[in-house]
Amino acid sequence: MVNTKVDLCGIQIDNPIIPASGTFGFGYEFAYNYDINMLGTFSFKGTTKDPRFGNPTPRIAETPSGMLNSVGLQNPGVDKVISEELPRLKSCFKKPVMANVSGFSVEDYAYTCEKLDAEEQIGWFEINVSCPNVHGGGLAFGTDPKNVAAVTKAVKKITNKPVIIKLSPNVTDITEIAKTCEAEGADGVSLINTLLGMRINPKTRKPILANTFGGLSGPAVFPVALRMIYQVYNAVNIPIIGMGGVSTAEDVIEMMLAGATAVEVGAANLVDPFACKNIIEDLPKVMEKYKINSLSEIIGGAHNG
Amino acid sequence: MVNTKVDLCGIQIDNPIIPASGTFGFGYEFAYNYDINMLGTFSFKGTTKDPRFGNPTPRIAETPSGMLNSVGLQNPGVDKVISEELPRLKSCFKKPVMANVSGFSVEDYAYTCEKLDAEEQIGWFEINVSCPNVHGGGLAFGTDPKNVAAVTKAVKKITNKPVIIKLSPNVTDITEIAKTCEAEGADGVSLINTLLGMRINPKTRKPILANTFGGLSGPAVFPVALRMIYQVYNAVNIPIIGMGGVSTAEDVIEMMLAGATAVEVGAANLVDPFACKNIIEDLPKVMEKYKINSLSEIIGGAHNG
Amino acid sequence: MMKQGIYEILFNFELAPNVFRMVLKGDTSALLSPGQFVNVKIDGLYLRRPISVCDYDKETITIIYKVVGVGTEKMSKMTAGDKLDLLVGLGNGFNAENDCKNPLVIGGGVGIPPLYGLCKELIKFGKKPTVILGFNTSSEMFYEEVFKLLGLDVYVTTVDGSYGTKGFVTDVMKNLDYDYFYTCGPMPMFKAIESIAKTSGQYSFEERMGCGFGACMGCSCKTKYGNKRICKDGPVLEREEIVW
Amino acid sequence: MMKQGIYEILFNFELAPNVFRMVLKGDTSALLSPGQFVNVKIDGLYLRRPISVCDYDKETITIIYKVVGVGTEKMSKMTAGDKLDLLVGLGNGFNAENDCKNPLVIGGGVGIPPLYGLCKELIKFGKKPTVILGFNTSSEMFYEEVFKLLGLDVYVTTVDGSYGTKGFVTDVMKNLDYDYFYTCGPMPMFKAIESIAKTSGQYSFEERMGCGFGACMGCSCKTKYGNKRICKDGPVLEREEIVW
Repeated sequence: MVNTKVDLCGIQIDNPIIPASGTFGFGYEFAYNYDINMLGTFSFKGTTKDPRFGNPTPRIAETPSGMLNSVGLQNPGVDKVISEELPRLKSCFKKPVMANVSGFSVEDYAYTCEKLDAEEQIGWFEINVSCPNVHGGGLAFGTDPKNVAAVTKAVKKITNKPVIIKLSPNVTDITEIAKTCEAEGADGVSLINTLLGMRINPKTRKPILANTFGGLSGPAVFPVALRMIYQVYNAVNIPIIGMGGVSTAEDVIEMMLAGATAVEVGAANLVDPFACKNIIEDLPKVMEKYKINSLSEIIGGAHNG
Repeated sequence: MVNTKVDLCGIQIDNPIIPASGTFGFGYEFAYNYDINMLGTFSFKGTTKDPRFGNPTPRIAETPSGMLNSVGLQNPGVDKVISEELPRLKSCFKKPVMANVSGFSVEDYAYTCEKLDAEEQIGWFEINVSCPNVHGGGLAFGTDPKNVAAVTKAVKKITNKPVIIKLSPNVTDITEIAKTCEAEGADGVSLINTLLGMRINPKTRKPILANTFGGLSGPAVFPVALRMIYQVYNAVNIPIIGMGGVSTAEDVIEMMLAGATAVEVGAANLVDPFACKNIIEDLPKVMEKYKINSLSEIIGGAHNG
Repeated sequence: MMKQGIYEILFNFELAPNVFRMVLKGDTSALLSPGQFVNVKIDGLYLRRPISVCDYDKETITIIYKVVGVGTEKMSKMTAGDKLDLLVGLGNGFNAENDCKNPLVIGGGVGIPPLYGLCKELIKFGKKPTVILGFNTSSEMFYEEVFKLLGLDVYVTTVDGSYGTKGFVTDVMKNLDYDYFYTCGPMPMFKAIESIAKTSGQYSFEERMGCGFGACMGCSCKTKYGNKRICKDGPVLEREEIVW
Repeated sequence: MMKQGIYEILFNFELAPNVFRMVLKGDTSALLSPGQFVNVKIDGLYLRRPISVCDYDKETITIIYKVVGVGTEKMSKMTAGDKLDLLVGLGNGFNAENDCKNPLVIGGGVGIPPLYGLCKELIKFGKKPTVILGFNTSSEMFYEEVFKLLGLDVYVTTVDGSYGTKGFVTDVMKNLDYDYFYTCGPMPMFKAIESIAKTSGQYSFEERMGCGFGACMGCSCKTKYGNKRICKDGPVLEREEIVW
C-alpha cells in the first residue's frame, strides 16, 4: 500500500489533491458528482468583505491548452458565506476546508479573516494577494512585497490557523515575495495564481473579455508554475502548495518533485468535473509506476544531486 | 488585391512575417525548403562577440501546446557570422535582414553591433536583452531597466540603422522597460521573448533540461504575448514587433490588432518548416475574411472604442 | 443530475449552410427538460462547447449546431461511428408545465433547435403552441417542416422576404393571440420581443461559458432575484426576473 | 532534401513487448541513405517525434519504435488507414560506401532498426556484414530472423542469457574479426564498444530534438571538427570525430 498522506502546515491530509479556489464553488455542488470527502481538502470560492458581482461578461476565453477568466471575485460576501454557504458545505464535507480570502486593503483582509476565523470547519486560510482581475487590468496588489508583508502580518495577528499566501506569477522575482511572506510569519505559500493574458476577436476587432485582460490557467502554464515552485522551494523553508495547469496524477508527481507539499487543481475541474476524483484514484498507480512508497518523501526530490 | 505591406522603422517590408531569431538559423538552410525572399525579413541567429557552444544537452523539452529550450545562444561569434554566414545568406536572400545581437555587458553589445553595422545587408538590429538561458538560470540582464537603458544608448551611438530592443516577459511591468527603450532612442521594441519554465522527468526525478530552466514558447504563451503587446502599445509610440506562439495567419491578425506592426514566428518553424510560407500564403485569404484591405490599417485596432 | 459519458455519433449532416444536425447514441437519463444542453469535449481544444439539445429519447440525443469557430468546425467534420465525450443534462431548461392555454414559441436562427423539444413537451401537456421561426433568408432555413409534422401552425419570417413574412419574428408576433411565450435566439430578437410582448414568458440565453455546470462563475448575470449563472440557473430565465 | 507529406499507415503491430513496426505509404524520394530518420507529427502534441527509418522502397517507409512516452503510445494506437504528417529524409545517415571488406554491424535494443537498412545497403555494395544484436532478454527480441534472411551471420546476446550469448554485444565483438564497424544503440553500449573497438567506425546517436532539421540548435554536440547538430550533421558520426 502506498501512502498518499502529507502534512500541510500541521494538518495531515489524506492526499495532496486540493481543488483550487474559484473552480469548486463552496464544494456542495460537486458533492452531487462524487463524494468530495475523498479530497485532501479544497479551497473555497474567494471571499471578500462585501458581496461582489464581479466583472461584466464575457468573462471566459479559450486559449491553446488553457483558458482566460476575468470573473473578478464574484462572491456573496463573508456574512452570507458564513450564514448560507458553510452550513450547506458542512452537510457533505467532513474535513477541514481552506478559506480563500481576497480584499482591497489590509483592513479588508483582516476583517474577513477575523469573521471566518470563528468557523470551526476552516482549517487553513489561503490569502489571495494576486487576483489579476480586480485592479482595473493593472498590477495585482500582490506584486509589491510591501503590500504582501502588511497583509500577512495583519492576518497572522487575528488567527492561529495556518496562513498560506497565494502568490502572483506576474512578477520579476517571485522568490522575493515568498521570502517576504516567510519573514512575516506565513505558514505556507501557494503558487501560481493565473498569468495575465488576453485574446482578441478578429471579427469584432475587440478584446474577447469585457474586462480586456484575464487570468491564464490550464496546462499551458504548467511549465511556468513548475519553475516558480522550484525557485521558491530553494528560497523558503515553509510548505508550498503548487498549482498551475495540473490535470493528471503524473502532473502531481512532477509538481511535488519541484517542491510542492500539496497541489491545487484548478481549470481541470471546469473541463472535467471528475478531474480531482480521477487524479486521486490514479495516484496510487502512478506512484507504483515510479516506485514511490510515500508521497511526502518526494517533496522537492528534483533538487537532489 | 489586399495590401500586406507594413513600414518597420522606416523600411517597408512586403509583409509583416518575420521568422524569429533562433528558429531560422542564418536563413540559407530554409532556402532549400522554399524561396525565403517571400518573407518580410528574418531575424538571424543571436550573435555574440565570441563563439559560444551554449548549454549542455538536453536543451529541449515538450510542454502542452509549447516547448522549452535552453540552447543558450549557441553561435559562431560575430567574426565568423560576418565571414561565413552572411556571404552564404547573400546568395539566397535579397532583402534587408535583421541582425539579432546578444551580449553579457554593454561593451559586448556595442562591440558586436559595431562590427555588424558595416554589413550592407543588415537592415535592422534586434538587441536581445532578454535571453533567459545565459545567466545561470537566474534573471535575464534585461529585467533591470538600467541595463536596458545602457545597452540601448550604447548601440544607438554606433549605428544609424533602426535599433529594436527585444524584451523579456519575465517582469512585473513590461511597459516600464519599453518606455525606457523609447526614452533612450530605440526605434522599436520586440516582444515577448520566452517565459522561463521547466519540466521534470518523474522517472529520473531530475529536471529534463540539463540547464534546469528553459524558455517557454509556442501557442501556450500566445495570450500572455498578446496582453503585453497591448499594454506596450498603450505605453510607447515606437513600433512593436509582436511574437509569442504565432502559428497561423489568424494569429497574425490578432497580434496586429493588439498593436504589433510586424510579427515574428518562432517555435512554429520548428514544428513545421513551411510555417512562414503557409502563413504568408494564407494572409490574403484571412484578410478578405475579416474585410481588411491593408494590414497597416489594423495595427492597434483593438484599442479603438 | 449531470452525467459524463462517451457518445457515438449516428448521423452528422448539413441541414442548411453551416448548420449541422448530429444524432448521438448513449445514456440520456440525465436529460430532464427541453432547453437543457450538452457540453462537448473536442480533441485539441481546451474548453468544452455547450450545445443545446434539440430532441432526445431513451438512447439518442439530437443536437443542431452552427459552424461559428474552430470547435464547431471540428465537430462538423466528424462522421458516424466517431465518439464524443459529453457532459449531459446541464442547465435549467424550459418549464412546459404551467397553466397557459395558448403558448407562442419564437425561435431565431440557431436558437430554434431547443424549441423543437419544447414543442413536443408542450404537446405532451395537452397544448398546441403556435410557432414563429425567424431566419435571415430562405437558404438558411431549417426545421419548418419538422415543426409542422407535430401538427402545429408554423409562421416563418425572413429578413429579406425571400420566404414567408418579410421582416422579423415580431412582425408576426404582434398580430397573434397568445397567453404565454417561449423564445430562444439572438439578443436583438430578444429585445424586439421584450418591447412588444404582452404576457409572461421564458427566454433561453447564450453566454461564453467556462465549465457549463455552475462552478466557475464565468457566465453570471444579474437578475431581479439576485445573481444567476446562465449555465446552471439558466439558460432559461423567466421574463419577470430578467434585467435587460 | 527534406520533404513534408501525409503518409498512410499500412501496418502497425507489436513486434515485441512495447516495440511496434509501422509501414507507411507515401513519397520516399527524400530518403537517401540508411540511418536517416522521419519526424512524426502527433495530434495533441507540440513537438514532432524523430524515429529512425528501418527500411524503405519506392513507396513505403518502415519504422520500428518503442513505446516510451505519450507520443509513441499514441502512435501505437493508430491503425491501418490512419494518416500521419511526416518530415522525411532528415539527418545524415550511415555511409555504406567505403573501402572496408569485412564490416561489423552492432545494434542494441531499439537502436537495431536502422541497421537493417544499412545491411541491405552494404550488401548492395558487395559486402557481407557480420551482425550482433543485443537485447536484455529473449522476450524483447525482434528482427533476428529478418537479418538472417539477408544471408548474414547474426549473433544475439542477452544480458540475462535467456537466448544466444549471455552478456553484452562486446562479449561477442571482442572475438570477431572486422575491419570497420557500424553501431546504433544506448550510450552504455557505445562506451563499451568504444573501449574495445580496434578499427574505424560509425555511431548513430540519439538526443532530444526540437526541429529535427538543423534550425534550433537543440541537439548540438561538440566534435573534434567543431560543433555539430545530431539531427542534421548526425545522427551518424564517425568514430574519429566523436568527443566522448
